[in-house]
Amino acid sequence: MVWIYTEEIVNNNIIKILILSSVLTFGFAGDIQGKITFDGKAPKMKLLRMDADPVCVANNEVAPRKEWLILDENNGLKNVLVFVKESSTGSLAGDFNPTENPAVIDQNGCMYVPHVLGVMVGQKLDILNSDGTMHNIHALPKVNKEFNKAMPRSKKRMTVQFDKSEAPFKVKCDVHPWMGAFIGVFDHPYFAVTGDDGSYVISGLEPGVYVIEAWHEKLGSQTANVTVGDSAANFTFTKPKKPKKK
Amino acid sequence: MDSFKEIVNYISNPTILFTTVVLVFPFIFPPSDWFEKWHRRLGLHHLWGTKFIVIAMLGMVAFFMYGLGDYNFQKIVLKPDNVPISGLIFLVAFFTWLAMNQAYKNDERLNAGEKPNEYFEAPNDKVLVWPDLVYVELISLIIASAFLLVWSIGLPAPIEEPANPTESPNPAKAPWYFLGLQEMLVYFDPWMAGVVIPSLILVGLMAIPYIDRNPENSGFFSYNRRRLAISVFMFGWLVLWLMLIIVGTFLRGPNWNIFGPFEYWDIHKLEALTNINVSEIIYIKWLNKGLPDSIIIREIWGISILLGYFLILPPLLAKTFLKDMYARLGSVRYSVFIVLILIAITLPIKMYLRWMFNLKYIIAIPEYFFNF
Amino acid sequence: MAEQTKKSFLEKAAESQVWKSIFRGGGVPRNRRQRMMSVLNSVFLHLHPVRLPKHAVKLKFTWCMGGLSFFIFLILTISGILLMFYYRPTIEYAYTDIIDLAEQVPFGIMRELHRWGAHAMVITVWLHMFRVFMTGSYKPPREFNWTVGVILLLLTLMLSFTGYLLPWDQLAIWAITVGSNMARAAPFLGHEGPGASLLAIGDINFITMASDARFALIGGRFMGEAALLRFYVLHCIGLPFIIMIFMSIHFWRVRKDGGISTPV
Amino acid sequence: MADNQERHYNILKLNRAFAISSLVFFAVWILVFVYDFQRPWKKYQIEFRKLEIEKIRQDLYAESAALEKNSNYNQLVEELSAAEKKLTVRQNELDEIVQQLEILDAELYKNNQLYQFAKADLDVLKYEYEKSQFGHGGSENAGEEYGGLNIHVNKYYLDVQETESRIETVKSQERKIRKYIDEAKNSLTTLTRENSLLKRRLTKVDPEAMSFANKIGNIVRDLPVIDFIDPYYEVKQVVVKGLEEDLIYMGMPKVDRCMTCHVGIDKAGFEDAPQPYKTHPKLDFIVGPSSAHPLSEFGCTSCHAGRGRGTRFYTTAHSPNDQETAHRWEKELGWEPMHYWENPMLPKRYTEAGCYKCHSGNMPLKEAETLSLGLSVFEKAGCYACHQVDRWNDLPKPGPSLYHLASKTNKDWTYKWIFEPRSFRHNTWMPHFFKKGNNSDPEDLKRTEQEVLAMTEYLFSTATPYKTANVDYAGDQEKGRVLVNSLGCKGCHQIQPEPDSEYDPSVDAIRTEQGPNLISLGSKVNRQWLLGWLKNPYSYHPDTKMPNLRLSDQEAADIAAYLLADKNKTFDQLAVPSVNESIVDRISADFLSQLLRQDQVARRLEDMEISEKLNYAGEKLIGNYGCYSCHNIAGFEGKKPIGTSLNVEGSKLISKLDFAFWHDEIPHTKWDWFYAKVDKPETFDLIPNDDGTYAVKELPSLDKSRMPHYGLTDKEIDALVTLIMGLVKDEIPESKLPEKTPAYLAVTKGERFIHTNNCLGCHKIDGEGGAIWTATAAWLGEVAGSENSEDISLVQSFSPPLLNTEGRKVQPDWLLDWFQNVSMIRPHLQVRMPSYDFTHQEWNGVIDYFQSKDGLSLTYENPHSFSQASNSYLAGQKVQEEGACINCHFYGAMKPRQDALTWAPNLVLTKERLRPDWLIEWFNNPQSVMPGTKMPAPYIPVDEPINDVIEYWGTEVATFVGDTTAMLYTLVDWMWGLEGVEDVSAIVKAHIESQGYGFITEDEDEWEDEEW
Repeated sequence: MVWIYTEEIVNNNIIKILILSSVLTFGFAGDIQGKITFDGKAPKMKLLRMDADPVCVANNEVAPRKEWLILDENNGLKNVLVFVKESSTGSLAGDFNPTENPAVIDQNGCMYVPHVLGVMVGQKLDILNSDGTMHNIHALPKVNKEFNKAMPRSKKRMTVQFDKSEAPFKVKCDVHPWMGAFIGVFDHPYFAVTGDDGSYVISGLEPGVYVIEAWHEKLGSQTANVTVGDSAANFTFTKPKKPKKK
Repeated sequence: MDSFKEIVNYISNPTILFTTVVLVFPFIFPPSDWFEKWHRRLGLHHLWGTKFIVIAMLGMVAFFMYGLGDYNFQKIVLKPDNVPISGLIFLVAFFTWLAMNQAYKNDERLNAGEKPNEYFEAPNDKVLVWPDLVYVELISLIIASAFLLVWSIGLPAPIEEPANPTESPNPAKAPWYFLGLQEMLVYFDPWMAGVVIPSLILVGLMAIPYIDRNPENSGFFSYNRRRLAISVFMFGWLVLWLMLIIVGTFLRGPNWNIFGPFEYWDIHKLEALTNINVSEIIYIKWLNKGLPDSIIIREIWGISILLGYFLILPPLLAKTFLKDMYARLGSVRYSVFIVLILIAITLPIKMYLRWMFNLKYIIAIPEYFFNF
Repeated sequence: MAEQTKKSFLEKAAESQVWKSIFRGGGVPRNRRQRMMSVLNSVFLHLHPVRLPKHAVKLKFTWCMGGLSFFIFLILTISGILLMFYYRPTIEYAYTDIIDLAEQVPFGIMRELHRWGAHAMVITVWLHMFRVFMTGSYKPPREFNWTVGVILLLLTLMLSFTGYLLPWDQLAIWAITVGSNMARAAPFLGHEGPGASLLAIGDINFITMASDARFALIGGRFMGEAALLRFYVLHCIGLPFIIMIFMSIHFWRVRKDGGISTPV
Repeated sequence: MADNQERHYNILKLNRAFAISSLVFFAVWILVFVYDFQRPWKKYQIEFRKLEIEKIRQDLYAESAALEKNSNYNQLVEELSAAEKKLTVRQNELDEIVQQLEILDAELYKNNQLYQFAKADLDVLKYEYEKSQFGHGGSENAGEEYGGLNIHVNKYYLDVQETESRIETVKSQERKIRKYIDEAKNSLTTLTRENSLLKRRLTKVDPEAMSFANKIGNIVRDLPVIDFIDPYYEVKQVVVKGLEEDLIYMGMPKVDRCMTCHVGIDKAGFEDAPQPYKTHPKLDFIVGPSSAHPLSEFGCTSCHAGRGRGTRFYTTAHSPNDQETAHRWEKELGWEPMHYWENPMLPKRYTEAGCYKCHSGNMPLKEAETLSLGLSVFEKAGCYACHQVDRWNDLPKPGPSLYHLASKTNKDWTYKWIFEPRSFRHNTWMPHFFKKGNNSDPEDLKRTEQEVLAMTEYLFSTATPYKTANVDYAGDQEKGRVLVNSLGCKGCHQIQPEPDSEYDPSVDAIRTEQGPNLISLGSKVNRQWLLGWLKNPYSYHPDTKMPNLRLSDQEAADIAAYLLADKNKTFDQLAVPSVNESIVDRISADFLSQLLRQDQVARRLEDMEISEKLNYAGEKLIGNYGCYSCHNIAGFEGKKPIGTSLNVEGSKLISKLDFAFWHDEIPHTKWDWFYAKVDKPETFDLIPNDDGTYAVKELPSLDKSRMPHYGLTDKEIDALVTLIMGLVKDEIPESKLPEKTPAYLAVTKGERFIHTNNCLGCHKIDGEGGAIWTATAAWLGEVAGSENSEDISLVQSFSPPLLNTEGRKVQPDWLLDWFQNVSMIRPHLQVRMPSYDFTHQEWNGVIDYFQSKDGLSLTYENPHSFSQASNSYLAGQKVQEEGACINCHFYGAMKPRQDALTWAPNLVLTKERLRPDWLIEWFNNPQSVMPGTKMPAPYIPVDEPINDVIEYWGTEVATFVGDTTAMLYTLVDWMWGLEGVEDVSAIVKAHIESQGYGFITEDEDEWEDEEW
């Protein structure tokens, strides 16, 4: 009898602890954060040749390089778009009103700043032209409507928005072929782009488990199941395998 | 069981089927004393006993049930318009038995010097129509109506492709009750099979009471005293009419070829067409020369045979085998009777001539559409 | 008198003038006289004599085939009239009307009843003839009625044959084509019959494809609208009219020739 | 006791028999009623009704929920109740009005009656009066009476009018009082319309939503017997006017009852319901009431075939899509094939066959992928060459000309090729005539070898020489490879050494097979021939579809060097048998004996040399196998093709298709027969055995099935069967066909021309075509690395241009000119528009197609007029300057500022080439015209404050602020004023040779490690 009784107590306690911990977990946490790193020897980014447009050359104090792989000293990978792909609890379903604040992409020194960017469906995207030259901004989405608009030097700001969520697509300038940026469109606000040190924070999430995707323009994408409030959700990218040349 | 199907398919060939039936027939329905004797010896009179009909019916049912397991059999037997013929087989078998059963019983009574079953002493033996007859009639009608309704629910009437006068189905068959006539087309030209023979059948049927006019032995089932009449009628009714209908319905397939009941109706099945005319046999085969140009000379042999058959045979018979009959009927009745019978017999004769000698026509005058 | 005062409604009705005027005698016949009167007084029942030899009421003897033939004829008449409401004898509609009977028309089962009834009638008529032959009932004095019977047999077949065309499907027209092609070979009257070429004066041939027996039968050189109409009219009016005349004679003669045949 | 003697039966027994039979009879009648009532379709309608109720309820629930959320609605409800309150206050007034109205109505009724009666009297008098005037007597004082009465009548009439106007006044008072409430109600009704619509629909089907009386009615209407009056569950049908079931002398009206069971077919919202309730796919396109093919107009069987009048699963002639479905149907639905209907329903995989009877003109048919593939395969495989089909009557032979065969290749290659083409080129369209199921036993092989030898002999002995210019440049293989990849060869040719295991046939995939797969040419062709052919294909074969690419001698030599380097060793080593005279004799004898007696044949053969025999047999065999149907062969000019005409093959009666011994193996349907015939044409020469093997029928060689093997995939065969099933003779009334306008005819004709000549191998029109893009990507990979080859927008810009809106875009005169004299337009392109030898008429057809497609029919247009002094021109100058068109476009000889990668057409060409209207459309949104184009929409300051514009853009531009079109026209004016060199090809060539394209490449060494 005694033996049985003890076991019951133990069981009850385990349940209590479980309930308590889950309440703690689900009640208070709201962020997913982490850091993206690159593993392996990084290539050196090549210098860009902008001779074709003197304005571009003039607008850059330092000779610009390609920027598809930017690492800090700790191998933190910049410009990775991290976003919630789906939710196991289903709490992502619902209408999110687009953020009032517009997203911004600037054409500065004949480069796009930022290089990778996430926006919400219906959110305004301001396209700035800080160069005194003619750019055209050519978005190549597959789901949304393609557009390609000229921005002469006089035109400093232009605003667009996207109607449907879409995986990251390229934006380029046909006049300056080296210019390229990537935009992902989401129907929710849970996305972030890694900063210089490769870290990101997605905040405001309801408690639960989510599928997180980290997308890089060349290194591909990775997904992970992440519980809100867990320790950091980190991803590591490596050099992509290339098919051998025929 | 496949071998059983093969055997059935094999004996379904009219040469075998018909020969067997023709040979067995007189022993079952003996027209004369001699046959009667063998009929008894072979125990064939047991055919009309109660046991036999039970066995026969069960056997036939078993055969149909077994057959329905076979795709080809099923396909032809369950064709909606063929269902009545399956019914007909059972009905005719049963009613033939019923008639013969009563006939034999009466024959026994007559032989024992008693009156037939149907005999009654008028007027004491009469019964009132109300209710005995009308009631029975009413019940029969109700049962018949119920039967027809059940049949109608169970079997949808056929409706095939819309009529297309340019595309004949293969085989194209007449309504089932005329399939005996269509079967005759194999052996006769249309004018015979389609016009002359049916007319003669009608004439022959109508002539029956004027030839067999002895009012004795009527009003009751009997066999012995009317055995020739019944034997001849049965041959016409069962063999030349119903059997040909059954053959035409169930056994005739594409290109009017014979197919066993378990055989696939292969449109490619071939039968060698090697039929020749009497004139060809005589002039080409025997005399080794070409056909004469003159139609009369060419067909003189066939015409002679036919004239011999119809003009010489009757008097000969009247003098010999049918002496009694001639005496009984008188010359006019005898002539009518014998001509009808002879024409009826031309059918089996032509069948055998075809099967044995590939004979096409005895007289062949296609120039005037006169082929016989 | 005193004991029976209360009468049921039905009994009262049976005593009313209206009832009595319609059903002479009235009530269920309970004695010999009433039984005789009920047969004598009924237009339908008086086809029969009042009394019959015993074997005539036995199914074993008559097989009831003659009666059934007549009864099926009645069923066919009724179901046929119902079918006539739906069926149009034109090559445009004949076939589709038949499909509609099967697919959509309420009590389209009338068509099944009509078709199977027709087949059944052919069989019952044959068996009737068979029975009559087997009992020797064709013999004098009934020889003429046997002849009438043969005509009735022929008419039955013709009714069935003409009806066979009406669905206007492949089964129908080819069965009728096969059947009516025989007419082409009728001696003298068919253009492919023996002797037809003799019916000519000079170069003028009287029996041609467009003037022979087959042409008369199907109203044209090919199976078409005319054939359908001719067969329809024959099937619905011509032949029923004729067969009814012969049936009347047949029934009349049964009585007049001494009723059902009996052993002497 | 006399009674008893006069009776036979025991009456009790009879009673019992009667009772039993009556009961049976009664039961049978019940059965008849049940049978008649329980129609098989009824259960589907009952089931669907449940689904429908469920759906409407859900919709209604959602709609009500939405309504409750709608603030507007709530406000209106409040307003309404306020208005109602107001009304109660004035209730007394209203009551009074109602009372007045009642009195007035009574008065009106009375007055009106008086008036009508008086008028009737008047009419009588009028007649009397007129008659008296005529002089036939009549009442003397009729005139007077008439006059008197007339006054009377008029008075009554006025009374009526007066009452009416009084009623009107009262009513308007009432309206005034009720005004608020009516207004509120009206706006509420508009808002709740959807809701009440749903409610009304629900009350019609859902017993729970019905009034009590309707509930009873709902039950009673479907009771047995009563249900013939107005049942809910009933046979539903569409009588398709104008379309008929095909009968021989008469069509019968088409009636489709399919929707009796497929109840939801035209109702949106049942897309996921199980069959038979499912909504038809693409309701906006087919079946939907506002679609191009509404159910009420076209029914079901006009496309799907089947027995539309049927109301049972079996009698409607459903056809299963596969064996598995067939078995399931047999088990669940008692299905069996319906043999008594010539056109049973097309199984799902062949459904598109139904499109062809009306849309035979198009190519490809939109929304009919399988059928389009069928058309494509039919044309590509050259089926039309042996099997005449009207659509392809004018096409040249599908195979190459063999008139000058000896100059092209050698006898050995030819022998081996004819004997087994796929041993040389794995995916060739040249079919296999030999080594088939019916000619593969050792004796047959021996004979067919000799047959091929004989045919080869004939081809070479009749071949005439082909004169080529004697060029002999040394070619560079590598350069040749780049040329083949970049010039556009791959729009029509593949170079695919190994079969592609994942090959998925499609119209687009077949476009790259327009010409042969260019492998192992070193084993096949003669170098001189190849050079001549490359330089000018028409000189070898005037009917060839291969165009002239205007190659220089050096280019031709490079390409030849590249192509000839590839050899097929295995094929080269195959042995060629020697001539066997006795077999050749036998072959010749087979043909000779068709004309001659046996002894004559023997004598003829004795007189012939072996070469004569070979030639004789060869010629006869070519005729026998029908080689000449596909190839030009000397001696066979003008011969009729050997195959059956397929014009109405789909309408062929199934009884005309011979299933031979395959009645158990091949289901008895037309499509299964066609499938077997196409898949394995000699099938019906074979006899199947139970173990899956087969024997061959006893057939003389010349009686064997000659139709060859094409090695088609299942998908291709299904596509061909779809097409064949679509080749029907149905007569479709004009009203049901697409309207045959000149534009429609031009478009369909053009579509076919464009397909036949494979324009879409290179170009893309409205998203269709562009098969060459993969080759462009390969070339980009070659010259600029894989990074660039993966960039689809770059691939697009280096591929032949999109031809969307070509009709609106270009000036027809210019286009015709340019077609005949191709010159450079897009300076960055390597790919070349070839020169075709089409006639004027053919080119005009193409132009007509472009224009008709774009809704134009112009042949001549006024030239665009402008003045260089105008504001517009000057403004245009400013806009182009700001827009920096020079970044990418040539201005005559002035090179673009950016690298060649970004280059775009010379703007000097524009005024002759493009249409101003189109330019405006283009400037407005280039991407909607040509998706993916690198041309940006030029920026124009049309919406900016005028002062800013004056300040920054100048006064000329400012004039056009607010008018987009006018502003864009300034650019047109400017371009029309632009003068300069038209042909910049030399500049381009020099630039690219010296500076390249300026691709942004990702060099491998950026990674700095070479490990992988």
